[in-house]
Amino acid sequence: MEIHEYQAKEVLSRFGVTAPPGALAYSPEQAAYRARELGGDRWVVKAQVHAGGRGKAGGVKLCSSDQEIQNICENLFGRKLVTHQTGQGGKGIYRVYVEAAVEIERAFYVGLMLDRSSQRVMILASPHGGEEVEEILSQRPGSVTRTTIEPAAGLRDFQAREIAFALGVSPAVTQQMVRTLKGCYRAFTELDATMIEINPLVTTADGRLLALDAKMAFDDNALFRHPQISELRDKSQEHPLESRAADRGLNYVGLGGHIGCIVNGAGLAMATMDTLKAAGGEPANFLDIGGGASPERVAKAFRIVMANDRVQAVLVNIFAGINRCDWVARGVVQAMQEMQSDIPVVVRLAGTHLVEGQKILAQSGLPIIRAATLRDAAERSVAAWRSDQAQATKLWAEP
Amino acid sequence: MEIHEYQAKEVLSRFGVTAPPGALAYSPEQAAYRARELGGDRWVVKAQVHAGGRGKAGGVKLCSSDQEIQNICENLFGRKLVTHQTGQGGKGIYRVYVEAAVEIERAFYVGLMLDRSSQRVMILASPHGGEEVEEILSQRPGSVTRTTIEPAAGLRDFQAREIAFALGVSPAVTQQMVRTLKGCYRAFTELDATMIEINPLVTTADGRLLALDAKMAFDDNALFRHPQISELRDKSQEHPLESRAADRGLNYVGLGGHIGCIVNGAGLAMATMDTLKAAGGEPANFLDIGGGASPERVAKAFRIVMANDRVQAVLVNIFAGINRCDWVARGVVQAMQEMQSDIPVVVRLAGTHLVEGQKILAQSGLPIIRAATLRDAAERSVAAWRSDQAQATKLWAEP
Amino acid sequence: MSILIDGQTRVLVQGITGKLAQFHTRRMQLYGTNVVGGVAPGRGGESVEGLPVFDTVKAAVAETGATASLVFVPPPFAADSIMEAADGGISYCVCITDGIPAQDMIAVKRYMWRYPRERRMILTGPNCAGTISPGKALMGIMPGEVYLPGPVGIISRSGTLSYETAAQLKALGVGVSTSVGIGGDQINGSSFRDVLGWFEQDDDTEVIAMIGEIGGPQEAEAAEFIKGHVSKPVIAHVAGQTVPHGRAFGHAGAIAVSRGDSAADKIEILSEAGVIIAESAIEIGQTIADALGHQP
Amino acid sequence: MSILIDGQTRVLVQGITGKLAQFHTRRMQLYGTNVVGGVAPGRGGESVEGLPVFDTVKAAVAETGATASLVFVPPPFAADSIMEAADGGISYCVCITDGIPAQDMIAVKRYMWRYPRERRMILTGPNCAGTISPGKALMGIMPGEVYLPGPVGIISRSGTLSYETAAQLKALGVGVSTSVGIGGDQINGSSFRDVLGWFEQDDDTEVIAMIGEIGGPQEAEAAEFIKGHVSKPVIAHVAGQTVPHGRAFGHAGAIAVSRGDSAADKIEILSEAGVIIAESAIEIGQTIADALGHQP
Repeated sequence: MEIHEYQAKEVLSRFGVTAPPGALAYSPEQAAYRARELGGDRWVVKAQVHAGGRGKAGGVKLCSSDQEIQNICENLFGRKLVTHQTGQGGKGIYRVYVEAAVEIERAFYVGLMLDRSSQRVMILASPHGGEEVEEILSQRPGSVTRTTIEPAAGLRDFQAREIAFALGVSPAVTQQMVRTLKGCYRAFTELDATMIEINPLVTTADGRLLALDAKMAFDDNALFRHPQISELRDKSQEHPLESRAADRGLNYVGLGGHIGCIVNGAGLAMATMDTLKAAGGEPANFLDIGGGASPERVAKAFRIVMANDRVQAVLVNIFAGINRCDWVARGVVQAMQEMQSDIPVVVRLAGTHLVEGQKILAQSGLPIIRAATLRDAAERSVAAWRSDQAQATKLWAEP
Repeated sequence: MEIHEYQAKEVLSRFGVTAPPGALAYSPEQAAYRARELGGDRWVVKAQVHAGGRGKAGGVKLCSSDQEIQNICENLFGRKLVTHQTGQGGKGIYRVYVEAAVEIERAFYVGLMLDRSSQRVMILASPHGGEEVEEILSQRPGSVTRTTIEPAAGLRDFQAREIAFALGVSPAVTQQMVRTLKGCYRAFTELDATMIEINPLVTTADGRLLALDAKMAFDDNALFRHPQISELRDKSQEHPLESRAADRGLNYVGLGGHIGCIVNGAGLAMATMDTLKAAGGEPANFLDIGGGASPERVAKAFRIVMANDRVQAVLVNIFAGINRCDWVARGVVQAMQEMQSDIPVVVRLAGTHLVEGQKILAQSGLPIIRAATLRDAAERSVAAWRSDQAQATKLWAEP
Repeated sequence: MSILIDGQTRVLVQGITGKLAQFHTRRMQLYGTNVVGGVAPGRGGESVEGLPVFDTVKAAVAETGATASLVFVPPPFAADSIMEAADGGISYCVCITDGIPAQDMIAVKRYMWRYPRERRMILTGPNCAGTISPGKALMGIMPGEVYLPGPVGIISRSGTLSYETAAQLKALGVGVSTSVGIGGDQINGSSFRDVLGWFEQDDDTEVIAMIGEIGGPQEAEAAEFIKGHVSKPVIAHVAGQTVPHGRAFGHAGAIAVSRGDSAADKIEILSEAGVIIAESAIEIGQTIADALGHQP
Repeated sequence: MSILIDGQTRVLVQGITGKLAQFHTRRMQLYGTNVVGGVAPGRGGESVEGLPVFDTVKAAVAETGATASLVFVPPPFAADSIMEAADGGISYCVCITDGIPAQDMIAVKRYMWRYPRERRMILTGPNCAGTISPGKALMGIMPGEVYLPGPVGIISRSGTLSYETAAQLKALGVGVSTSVGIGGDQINGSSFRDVLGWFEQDDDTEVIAMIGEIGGPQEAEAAEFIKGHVSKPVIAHVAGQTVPHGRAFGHAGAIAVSRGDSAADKIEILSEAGVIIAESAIEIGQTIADALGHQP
C-alpha cells in the first residue's frame, strides 16, 4: 500500500525526520489560505498523487503569492496527472500540499528497501538527489552507497555516519543525518514498510537537513497490525477494478489487450499471459484468484474481468492444487448464468477434483469452450477472440 | 539499581503485566485510608524494602480491617526489616504498599535474567511460586523450564506458550501468560533490566493471571538512557557509605573486618582481601577506585574508607596500568594530611609511574608504611593492625 | 532416492485443525504420506483425521518421532510456527502459508541461525505448494495425480506452474524424482541455489528443471552456482516475459525493478551459465524430455 | 611467535582524541607497538601523537592497512565502535572501555555473527587491560615494564591481577608469551575457552595461566574444554575466595549466585580437569614457575 507525500512526511516526523513546514489543501482557496497561514513569501505547491515524476509532469510548482497558488491550483485540482509511473490514464489530483520553499544547498537521494539477496533492509544513498533512483543506478552507479542492516543490531550509528561521510556533509549535518537515517530505519521496521524514499533530502543554507519529498509503501501482509496505516489508504489513487478486486481478495492488474484472464497462481498467470501473447493474443488483465477460492470468489473474479469493456473473450486457466476444479467450475457457471453475456469463454481445468469440475461444466448447458492443456487453452482463446468458431471449438480428447 | 515492588509493578503494567489494585502509603494513617479507597474487605500490607524474603521476616501482612492495617503499619514504619538478603543491619521501612487480597488458585515463579553461557536473556519458570528461586533451583530443579531468547526475533509466542503448557495452565490463562511473558521481555530489553522476577505469578479463582510480587533490577551502565528509571532510585535502601562511594564513581562494599582496603581493579581487590585473610586479617571493605583515578578520587576513597569507625588499619594496594602511581600517592598524601588520623597506613605501589609515586610518598614526611609486593603488603597490614610496629615496618629492598 | 522427503518421512501438520489443513492432510494420507500427527496450541489431546493433536511441536516430536513439518497456520502466526518447528527438533519444514509479513520472515531467517549448521532446520516456502517425491510422499497441496515417478528434479517459485510442468512431463511419459516449491515471496527459506545443490547430490535425479519468474536475484545467483557446482543438465523457464516493467503481479517477489530482474535478463544470465532455456511455458515438458534424451 | 599480536601488527586506536587514549597511545608507541592511526568521527584529517586520524574505520583501514584495533570510546558509543571495527575489516579488536550496557554487548555478539567464521573479527574485552606480547607489542593499558618475554601464556578476567601475575613471574625471571585480558563484564568477546585454544596452538607458549574469579560459567566451561583440547599444563587462580555469597564486587561478572559460581566450586571443577591450582594470589608466579620446571 502506498501513501501520499504529506502522509509519509507526517509518519516520518514521528520518527525524528524533519521536513519544511507545510499544510494540506482540498481546494484552490484552501491552498491559498494555507500559504498565508504558513507565512513566508515562497511556497511549493505539490499535487498529492501516488506516483513519482510529479515535478516533470507539472505537478509541483514554486509560487510567490497566494494569488499565484490559487491560479495554479485551479489548474491542478480534478485533473489527472500523467507521469512516467502512472500509465496513460494518470492519477487524479484531489489534494495538494503547500510547503514553505527552502534555500537548497545540496540535495541527496536516500532510499530504504528490502534487499532480497542479503534478506535484510538496505539503505541506498547518493549525492545526486532529485534524480529518479533508476536513473541514478544506471547513470551513476558509482555514486551509490549501499548499507545492509543487521536485524539483531538495527541501523548502527557508525553505518549512518559512513553514509554521511560518503555524501560529504559537514560534522553538524552528520548528526542530523544519523538521526534521520535511524528514524527512517525505525519507521521501516516498526511499521512494516517495504519502501521509504526521501528524494531529495536536502541541506539548507542555514545548516538544516530536510526531507523535501518522501514516499512510503507498506507491506500489505502486515497491515493487520497497523490499523493507523491502513487508514491512510486513498482509493482515489487506485485503479477502480484493481481496488475492487483487492477488496475481494483477488489480485487484479489491468492491461491493454482484449482477452480477459482468470488464473490461479501468479506464476501460472504470468505463463498464461506469455502463452496467449505467443499465440497472437493480448491479455486484458492479470488476475490471480489465489488459493482455496470458493465458487463465490470465482464468480466475483469473473464479474471483475467482464467489467472491463475491452474484454472480447475470457480464458479461465486453473491448475488446482489447494483450489478445487469443481468449485471453480461452479463459480464460472454461476457467473455466466447471471451475466448472460455472449463473449466467448474458454475454460481449462486441471488438478484437484478435475472430473467433478468437467462434469459441472458439461452439464451446465452453457456454451463454454473447454480446453485440455495450456497450449490448447491459449490457442482456443485467441481463436475465440478472433471469432474463429471452428478453431476455438475443434475437438479434443477428454483427459 | 534495584527498585521497589510497587515501582516494578507500575513499570511492568505499562508492558501489559497486570497486578491486583494497590496503592502506596507513607504513614499508617495513609495506609488505612488507601485501603478504604481501594475498597474490598481484605488487603495485603507490604513493607517496601529492597530485599527478598519479606514475608518470612514479617514485612507482609494480610489484614481485614483498616484498623488492623493501621496497627500493623504502626509496627512497620521506621523499623528495619531483616531478611536473609539484607544482612544483619536490615533495611528501613519508609513506604508500605496496600493491595487488594486475591483468591489464589495456583502460584508460579517467573524470572528473567541474563544467561551468561548463551549470552542471551533467559526466562526461568516453575510451578512452585512463592519459594525463593535458589530454593527452587536446588530443591526442585526438574520443575524449572529454561527458555533462551534470540535477540533478533524476541520472545516468540510459541516459547511463551511452551512455558504456559509446562506450567499446566488452562487455554484461557495461556493467552494471558503469553501477554505477561512478552511484556516482561519487552520491559527487560527496552529498559535494560538485569533481572525481573514475578514471584508469585498467580491464577485466581476467577481466571485472572496476576503478579502478586515483582522485582526489577537495572543495568547501571545503561541508566544514562533511562532517566525515568534513574528517578526511581531510593537511597534510603542503600548502605550510606556504598551510596556515597557510588556517587563518586567508586565501588565500595562494607564488610565486617578492621583493615580498610583501597585497591584498583575488582580482581586485585578480591585477591587483596583473600591475601589479607590468609595472613590473619579481616578486610573492613571492598573498594575499587577504578581506572584513571585522579588524586582527588583517591583522596575521596580514603575518606570513605576511614569513615567506617571499625577501621584500625588501611591498606592501599595499587598496580597501576591505566592508573598512575604518582596520582595515587598524591591522593593518599593529601587525604592523610587533611585527616590527621593515627591509624596506620600501608601503601603498596606497582606499575605505571611507580618511581614518581614512591618519591611522593617518601618526601611527604608522613608515617606511611611502604610495601613492595602483595605478600609484603598483606603481612605489614596485619602487623600494623595488630600494632606490631617492628613487623609492619621491617626493612625491605626498594624495587 | 529422492530429496527432502520419502515414504518413511514422519510428517507433522502445524495448524491441523484448520479446514484447508484437514482437507490436505486427508489428501496427503491418501497419497501415502506418513503423516503422524498435528499441532494446534490449546487443542492438545484432540484428534483430526485419526491423528493425534499436540499443543506444541516439542510434545509432538517427542510422541511421534516426526522429523518434518508442514505449516498451515494463518499468516499472522505462521512465522512463529516456523520458529517453533526449528526449535522443536524438526529437520525439514514446508510452509504453505501465503501472506506472511516480510519482517516476520527476516526474523525467521535470523532466528534459524541460532542453530549450528549441522542441526539447522531446512525450510522451503513460505507461499509454496510444498514438496512431492512422486510415489513416495506428498507434503503440500499439489495434485499428486499429475506426477509420475522419474528422473527429473523440479524447483519452482510458482506452485501452479510446477503442476503444469509435471503434467506436461506426464503427458510425455516422463517422471519426477522430487518437486520442490520454494515459494513466491521475497524472502524464502531455501533458494534455487540450495535445492540445486541437493539435486546434484541425489542419485535418482538426472536433470533439474528450474521454474523461475521475473523479479529478484535468485535466478542469477542460481546461474552463478550452476557454473561451479552443478554437473547435471539444468533446464529453466522464466515466467513473466510479457509483464510490463515495474509492476507487481501477484507474487510479492514477482516485480521487475532493477537490471537482471526481467525475464529477458534472467534468460540471458542462465543461458550464459549453460542452462537450457524453455522459452515458452508450453514447451517446458518437451525441453526437459529432450535434455533427458541427450544425457550421456 | 605469540598470539593475536606481534611487532608487525598494524594497530588503530578508536577514540584516539580522548585524553586517556592519547596517553596510552603514546605509551604503546614507546613500547614499540606499530600504531598506524586513529579513528574519531568528525575529526578526520587531524593528527594525534604524529598519527593520522580518520572519520571511519573503513577509511583508516584503507589508508593504513591496519588489522587490529583498540577501542577507547566512551561506554554509550563503544558497542557501535566495536561493530564498526568488525564491519571495517579489522581482524582483532581489543575493547578497553568499562561500563558498556549488557544489552549493547548482546547486540555486538549477534552483529558479529553476520560475518562468516573465517573473516569474523576476534574481540577481547570489553572492560579489560588489553593484550601484550612482551618485547613485541602492547595493545592496551598494562604497564609494559612488568612483563618479561617468555613461555607463559596468561589469560585473565582481571587487569590488575594479571599485572600482579606478570610481576611475580618477572621477580622469578620467568617471562610471558602473550597476556590476554578477557575482561570483567558479563558478556565478553572471547572466553577462557577461546584463548586456551589459541595458546594450545602457539609454539612459544609452554604453560598457560588462567586468572579467574567468582561468578559466571567461564571457568567451568574452560575446564570442560581443557579435558579434551589442551595438552599444555594449565595453572589457575580464582580470586574472591573470601567474598560473601550473592554480593557483586566491582566486576559486573564477579557475583556468586548459583552453584558453580563460588571460588571453591570453581577450584574443584578446575582441579578435576587436571588444572594446577594456585590457591593464594601471592603464589601464582611460583606455581607457574614450578609447572614450567616440571615440563617434560
